[in-house]
Amino acid sequence: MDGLTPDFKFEPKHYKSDVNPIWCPGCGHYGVQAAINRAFAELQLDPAKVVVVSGIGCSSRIPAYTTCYGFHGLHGRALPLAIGLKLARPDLTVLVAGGDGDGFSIGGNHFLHACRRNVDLTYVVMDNEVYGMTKGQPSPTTGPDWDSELQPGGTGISAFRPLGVALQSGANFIARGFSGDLNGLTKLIVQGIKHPGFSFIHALSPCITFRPEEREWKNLTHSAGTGPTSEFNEASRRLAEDDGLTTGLVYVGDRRPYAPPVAPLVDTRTDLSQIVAEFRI
Amino acid sequence: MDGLTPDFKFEPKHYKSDVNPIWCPGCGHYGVQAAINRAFAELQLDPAKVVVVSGIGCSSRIPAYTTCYGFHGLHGRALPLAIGLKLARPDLTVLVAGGDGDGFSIGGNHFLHACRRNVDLTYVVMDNEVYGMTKGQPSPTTGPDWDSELQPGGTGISAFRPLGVALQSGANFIARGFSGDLNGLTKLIVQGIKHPGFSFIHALSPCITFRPEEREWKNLTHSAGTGPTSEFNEASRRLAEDDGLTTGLVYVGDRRPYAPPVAPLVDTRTDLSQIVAEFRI
Amino acid sequence: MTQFTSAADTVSVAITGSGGAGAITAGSLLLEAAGRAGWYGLMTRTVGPQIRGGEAAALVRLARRGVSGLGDRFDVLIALDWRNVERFVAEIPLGPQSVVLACEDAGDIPEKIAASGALSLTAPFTKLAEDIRGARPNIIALGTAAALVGLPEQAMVETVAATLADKGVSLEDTGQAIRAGYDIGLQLAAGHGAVAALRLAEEAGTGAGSDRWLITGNQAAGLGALRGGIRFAAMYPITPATDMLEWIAPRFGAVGGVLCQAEDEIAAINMAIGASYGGVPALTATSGPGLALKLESIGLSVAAEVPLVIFNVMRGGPSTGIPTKSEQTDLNVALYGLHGEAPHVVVAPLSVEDCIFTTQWAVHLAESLQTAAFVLSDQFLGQAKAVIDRPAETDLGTVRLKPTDPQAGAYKRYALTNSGVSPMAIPGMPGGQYTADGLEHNERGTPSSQADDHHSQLDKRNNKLEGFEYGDAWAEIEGDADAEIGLVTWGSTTAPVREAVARARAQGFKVRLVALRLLAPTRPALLAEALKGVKRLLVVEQSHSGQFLGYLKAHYDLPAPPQSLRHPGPLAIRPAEVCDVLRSWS
Amino acid sequence: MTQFTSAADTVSVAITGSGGAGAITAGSLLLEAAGRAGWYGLMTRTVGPQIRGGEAAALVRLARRGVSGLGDRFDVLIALDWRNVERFVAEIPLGPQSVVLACEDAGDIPEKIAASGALSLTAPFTKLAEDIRGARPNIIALGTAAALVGLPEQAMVETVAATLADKGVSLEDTGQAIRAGYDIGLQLAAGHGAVAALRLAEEAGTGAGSDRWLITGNQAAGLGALRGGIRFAAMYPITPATDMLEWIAPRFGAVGGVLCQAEDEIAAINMAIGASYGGVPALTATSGPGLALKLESIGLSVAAEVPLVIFNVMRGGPSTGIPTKSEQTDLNVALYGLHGEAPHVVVAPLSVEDCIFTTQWAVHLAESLQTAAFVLSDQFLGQAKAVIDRPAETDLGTVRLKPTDPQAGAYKRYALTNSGVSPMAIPGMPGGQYTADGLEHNERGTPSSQADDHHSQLDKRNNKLEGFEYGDAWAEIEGDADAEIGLVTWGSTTAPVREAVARARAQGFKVRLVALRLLAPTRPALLAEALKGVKRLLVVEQSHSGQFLGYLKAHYDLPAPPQSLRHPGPLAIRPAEVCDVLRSWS
Ligand SMILES: Cc1ncc(C[n+]2csc(CCOP(=O)(O)OP(=O)(O)O)c2C)c(N)n1
Ligand SMILES: Cc1ncc(C[n+]2csc(CCOP(=O)(O)OP(=O)(O)O)c2C)c(N)n1
Ligand code: SF4
Ligand code: SF4
Ligand SMILES: [Mg+2]
Ligand SMILES: [Mg+2]
Repeated sequence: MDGLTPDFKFEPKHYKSDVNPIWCPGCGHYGVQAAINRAFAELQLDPAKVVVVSGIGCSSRIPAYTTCYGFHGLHGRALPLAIGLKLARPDLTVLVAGGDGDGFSIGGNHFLHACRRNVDLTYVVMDNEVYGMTKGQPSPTTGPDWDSELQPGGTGISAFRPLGVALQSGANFIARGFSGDLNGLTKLIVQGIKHPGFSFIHALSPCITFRPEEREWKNLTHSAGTGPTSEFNEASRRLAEDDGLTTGLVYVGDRRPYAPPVAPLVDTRTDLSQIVAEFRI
Repeated sequence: MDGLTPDFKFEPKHYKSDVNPIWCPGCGHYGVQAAINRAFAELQLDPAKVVVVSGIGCSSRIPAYTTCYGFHGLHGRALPLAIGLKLARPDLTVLVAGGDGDGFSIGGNHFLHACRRNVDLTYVVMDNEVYGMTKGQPSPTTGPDWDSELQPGGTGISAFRPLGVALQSGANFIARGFSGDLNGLTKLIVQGIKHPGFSFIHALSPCITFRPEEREWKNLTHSAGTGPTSEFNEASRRLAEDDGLTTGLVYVGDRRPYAPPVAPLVDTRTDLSQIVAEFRI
Repeated sequence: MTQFTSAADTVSVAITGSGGAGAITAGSLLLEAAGRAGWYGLMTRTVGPQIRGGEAAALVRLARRGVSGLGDRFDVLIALDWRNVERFVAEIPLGPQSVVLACEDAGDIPEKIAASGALSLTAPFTKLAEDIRGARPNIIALGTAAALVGLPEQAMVETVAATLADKGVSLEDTGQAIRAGYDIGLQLAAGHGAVAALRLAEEAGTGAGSDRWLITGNQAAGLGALRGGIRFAAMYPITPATDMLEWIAPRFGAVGGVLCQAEDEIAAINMAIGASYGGVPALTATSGPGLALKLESIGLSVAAEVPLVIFNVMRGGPSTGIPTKSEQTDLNVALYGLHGEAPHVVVAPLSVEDCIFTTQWAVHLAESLQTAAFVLSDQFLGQAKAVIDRPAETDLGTVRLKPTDPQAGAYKRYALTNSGVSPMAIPGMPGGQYTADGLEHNERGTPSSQADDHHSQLDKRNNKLEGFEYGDAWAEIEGDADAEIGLVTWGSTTAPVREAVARARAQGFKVRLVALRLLAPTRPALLAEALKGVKRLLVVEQSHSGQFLGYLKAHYDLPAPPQSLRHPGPLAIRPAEVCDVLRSWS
Repeated sequence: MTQFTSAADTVSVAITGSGGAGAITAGSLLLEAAGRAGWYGLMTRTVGPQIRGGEAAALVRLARRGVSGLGDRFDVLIALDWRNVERFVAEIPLGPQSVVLACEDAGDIPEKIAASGALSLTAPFTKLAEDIRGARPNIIALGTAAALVGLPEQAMVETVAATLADKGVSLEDTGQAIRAGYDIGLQLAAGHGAVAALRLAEEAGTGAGSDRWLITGNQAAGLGALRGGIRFAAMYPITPATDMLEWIAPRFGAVGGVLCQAEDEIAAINMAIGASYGGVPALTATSGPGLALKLESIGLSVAAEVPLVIFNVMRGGPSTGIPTKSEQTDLNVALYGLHGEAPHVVVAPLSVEDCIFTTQWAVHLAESLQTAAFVLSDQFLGQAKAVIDRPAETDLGTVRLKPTDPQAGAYKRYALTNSGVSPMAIPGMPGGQYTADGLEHNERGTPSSQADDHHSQLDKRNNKLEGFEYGDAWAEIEGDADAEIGLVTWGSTTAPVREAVARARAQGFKVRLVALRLLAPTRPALLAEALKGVKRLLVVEQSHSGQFLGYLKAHYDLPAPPQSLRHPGPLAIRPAEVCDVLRSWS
């Protein structure tokens, strides 16, 4: 930001835009937004050098609610868009945010491969175990028995395990937070942004309209109590025993972040005469 | 099959069609095809009641090389097609076959969700760690350093772990075979077909044209020596230590296969008068 | 199909209010009561961006005859409050003859609304509600609306009571609330000529007591799908298509059938293709962005000749666009969106009611022709709720051609037949084994890149569609056989154009209307015949670029250079816009 | 661009052989030697279904002037063996003037080939190869081919020696092998008039010694992309597009740039959109099935106004179709395949060489107009290898409009400007923060479902394309200004049509040709001007249904009812087919 006094400090409010969220009063996503803003402030990130990328869903509306650059892309496609952006512009901080439907259903393949690719991004999935925006269909993290209009009597399919799949797919930073635990979630996001490579933060975020029972999460979530492990097997064991409501940082590995062979040049004309020489007969 | 004597027995050759494979001489996929034919014979399956479904790739050409019904669909989309078929026609035996690119790259999301959904299919992935048909690009299972025209110097991304991801995604039958080990692979396919629910068989199958070094697999693959476990954590531990060349059945769980709430009716006109009554004012 | 002869047969009522005010509830009850009283009608809604509890308006049109579109303007706007009404005020056109009736404490009338010149009145909805047990301002306002349009008080009370009964409100209290509102209405009518003029008719409509349905277009389409024989459906949720399958899902419980919510649109359509290959008629439903994702797979259904119905409910585009608003702009992608040469069927329903037949017909065409059939509905048709006469049941005699006793080795799945349709073996049939393939293939289905195989299979897939007998259903034609003015339209725009044609003819114009239900394959000879003698041609559509116009120019020999009347959504085409053009031509 | 005046300036040679016979190698060497000797030429290949080692044919056309298409027929077919030749014999038309020269031990000449009436001869390629160290039959045959067409022996020897040097074959041995073959050729020519007639010219072509390139269309496109400024590319492998990025990948090492092989097509295009949003010109490459998958995301690039180049190499369709063969049938999907109203740019290269300019231009248009630009190449152009004159370097002065000193809060990303192009802030620019969105939005980028925002943004996105100055590049126009016969074509079909026009004019016909390079937005006024005075119109394309014809009818006022000359791939349009129509018109 230009024209700021040298002792200017970013506060969370500096990351909050004047666009009114479309969210229902009480929606968990407000808490996630607050945590993101706090994390940015804690890291004193210049909003002009941060891009928040998302897909489509209630959760995915977040970019416009910040004062950072943003991209509200297509349903399920936030991760590859963010990867392209970060590879092209390694100087930017890129945070990806979205929902459980966006990230684990239509976006599942990109999630798998983003974990493998290990580009330096922070990915916050605001999981409410439902498709909020389309008015209440089951998502991959919805339990098998949850009754809905589209799947009366439930899907009959066991829920997707985001953290376990992330671990097996090569994610190197795996955590779970809760939108109602502002301090805890903020801390995880700060750590995630600092972590080099791909960081995955599973943020439980109740949909009070279509899953009102999720209000109970504030009583049910509980901290893991232990710090993260860097052992794959230990992380795997912990996740196998996880009840889905344990918060905290689970796993931090040390795989080095993906760096493309060559960084792109922006706004630079290059001499191609070397290259065209190969065509000469 | 009609008009067969009562003591007729299907032999592997009865499942082999008169269409000539397009495969290169020495391609591993011949071995997988032979194992599938043997498995069908061992189970005495009527070819008219078996459907082999595939995507696109050298490996995915298999359906037409059998005398069964077949669907050579779209690249990456064999699993959902097979799921729709099996849900509509639970009476058929449905085997899905394809490559590592088809199944783990473009088809990755369907793989995740097929493991979760647990429909009674057998899925054989013929993994040669390369895109054979498009002439030698890295696939998700290719190591990070493998040099190719499209990714000179390698992808720099660690390889995808199909078995670990399958386990975390809810697959209930997880095995690895090798196309050069006809007996072993046949046995796994037989077990997979018998297993109720989704069975995943990772079949190492060398591409001798673009990955000639994979000829060495015949010396490097080795049997696990132990039987399968039904413990999730134990399976997870075994897979973490796996060198990628261990063959055998790793995990068999007992989640019940997905059964849709209602089976479809084929060729039946139904009285809709009950239903239209609701519209009456 | 019944239709208007005069605008005086209808009255349009908009009820707006912000989150929780109950505008939508009031509108639904008004429509239902009108239906019970023997009228016809239609209701759509328009909402703000809030997921829940935001501002909303119920747009209700009541009529003495069947009605499938909006009128020129709203005769009355009842505002429970004014909050954020500017977000959709453009969708509620008012005029100097209109009446605006706001709740006393709603504050100043917004400028844009005042600018219409409508008579502006207020009423004490909130205050009255405070005095009556269980009453809410929207129910009082509903009573007023009933009085204004001339709906019998009793019909209104019964309808509301039936609905509120589950909520523990007594018939008596309901009656009191409605009556309070009704009285306001009567007083206002007595005091203002403009208000008195709103009254539709003393007696109930022509169809009183007969067999009426209250149905949305998406429900109607669901019914058409079931009638056609669809017993497998797969989808990924998307607005405004989800409710079509949300209607079907529990009904499969009654008639048999499997509904699968897939992990994404591509999975959904491939599931449907798999089921159909297995012999079960199958459908997938979606809207623009989801349709885009399904296109590769639709091409597979065409090339591998697997019957498939794609039910697409158009919304505002491009990209994510405007999910909750209507527009006719997926026409291009439905017609031309498949790579390579992939001839297929595209049909479009012409009214809420017609969603039944057109969807059933799509199943019939997909099954008969072993190809992909698109149904192009839109948000307006899909989510409008209409009072209709009980529709006829149509048996189209749908059958998929199957081989009898195929011989293994000799059976040719893609045999070159006269009709172009080849008998399709179904797994389980002995001797019928073949491999369905999206790669070009020979008659047996074996992949082939030879020029002659490609050419003959291209011919086959095209000829089977060209040679089929589509009967009269290809279009709805009405008006004067000797007219020199012709109008061509399609889809939900048919209703306002129809209404304009009726008005023009009532004024002595000779006019002919062709509303295309079958968009692909094209039927140029039939359209030429239908437009014989026409010297001036108007093409009407709800699009920005004129997609329908381009399509007509590309594939038909039009009898005159077409003039285009169009604009994008979310504003509907109004009958008066069409009439204005016709008038300018005289 | 140079062009033919007479068919006698060229000679076409096909060399076929099954796996390992080296037909393709021989063809490549023949082309390269011809280029070194100062001729021009072109080579394509046709292969059987086998992944590796199946039957293949090299289709070589040599010429004294630049050439970008195939001729009417092959003058000589050299068969190293006959195995499975029927799989593509339709792609090697022969006539009574043709010469078929088979290896002695290849067996009987296949019936379909004999039926052409060509002079059938044999030669002892295998036997001679046995006697010369390091020699293989294909190299002997290559020597013969050189002799038949009149290529200097020395040029042939040098070219082969340069290639075989790495394989340890000496210049002397190579010379012996070529010479052995050459002698056969000379003997045959001495003995048969038809053979002697194959000789192109004693002296080398007109451009001898000048600066020549040997390049494929996909390489040329890669170069055009680099010249345009593309520094990010993402793709998922697909035939026949992969080699475009396989060429770029290592070159990014030299000029800077990132190439990402994505997990699927949708990921690839979204990566490119992300990179471009970040300010780096970006491209994705694909073919039909992959293009289908990218359509939703292309719509995002249009709606969010993020520059993007989609390089699509057309192959046989529909569905998986015929991956290795050419066809012009992704035109519809490129023009109309986006849901909603999504105006965008579509350009098509007109020759192998033109892949350079047209791709560079596409980058220029995408960046200047902040939209999606498709390049429609095809398998023929992409994989044909041609000898061309060193092409000029064109600086198009490409810049993306950016804001200077945007003010936070006041900056409007989607401002309604006169040109329709709005200054685009790039992340990192202070004060330029905005959210790019595929939802309909207002000028600031905030989602809006209001009718006026929708309408004004639709206008903006359309107007910026309509109002842009495309210059002369929109089409290549040639022929007689006063011609009454007009031809319109596009893409790779331009070469045979051009050749037909030249022949027709040489015979005194007055003919005008317009080959469209810019397909969208449409330029109806320019085409009308270019076709002024035309009374008969021929539209030529390689498609089954006439996609290009429908497009012309939909969007242009044609001066005469168009007649269509078309057929599907894989058979190329031949100049003679066009000449036949023109002759029938006289
Ligand atoms: C391609 C595509 N398919 C479907 C949709 C419809 N859609 C919009 S949001 C959404 C689900 C959102 O769920 P989630 O990501 O969990 O976010 P939430 O609303 O619950 O926060 C869907 C299916 C779409 N916009 N695009
Ligand atoms: C949508 C789409 N994208 C890309 C392709 C091109 N393609 C064909 S096969 C293939 C990869 C095959 O690799 P794999 O599945 O590993 O099979 P293999 O050939 O190695 O047996 C690709 C990318 C395609 N046909 N369709
Ligand atoms: S519907 Fe659910 S997720 Fe969406 S805004 Fe409302 S509470 Fe939040
Ligand atoms: S390219 Fe590789 S995978 Fe394909 S057929 Fe040849 S050996 Fe097999
Ligand atoms: Mg959600
Ligand atoms: Mg492979």
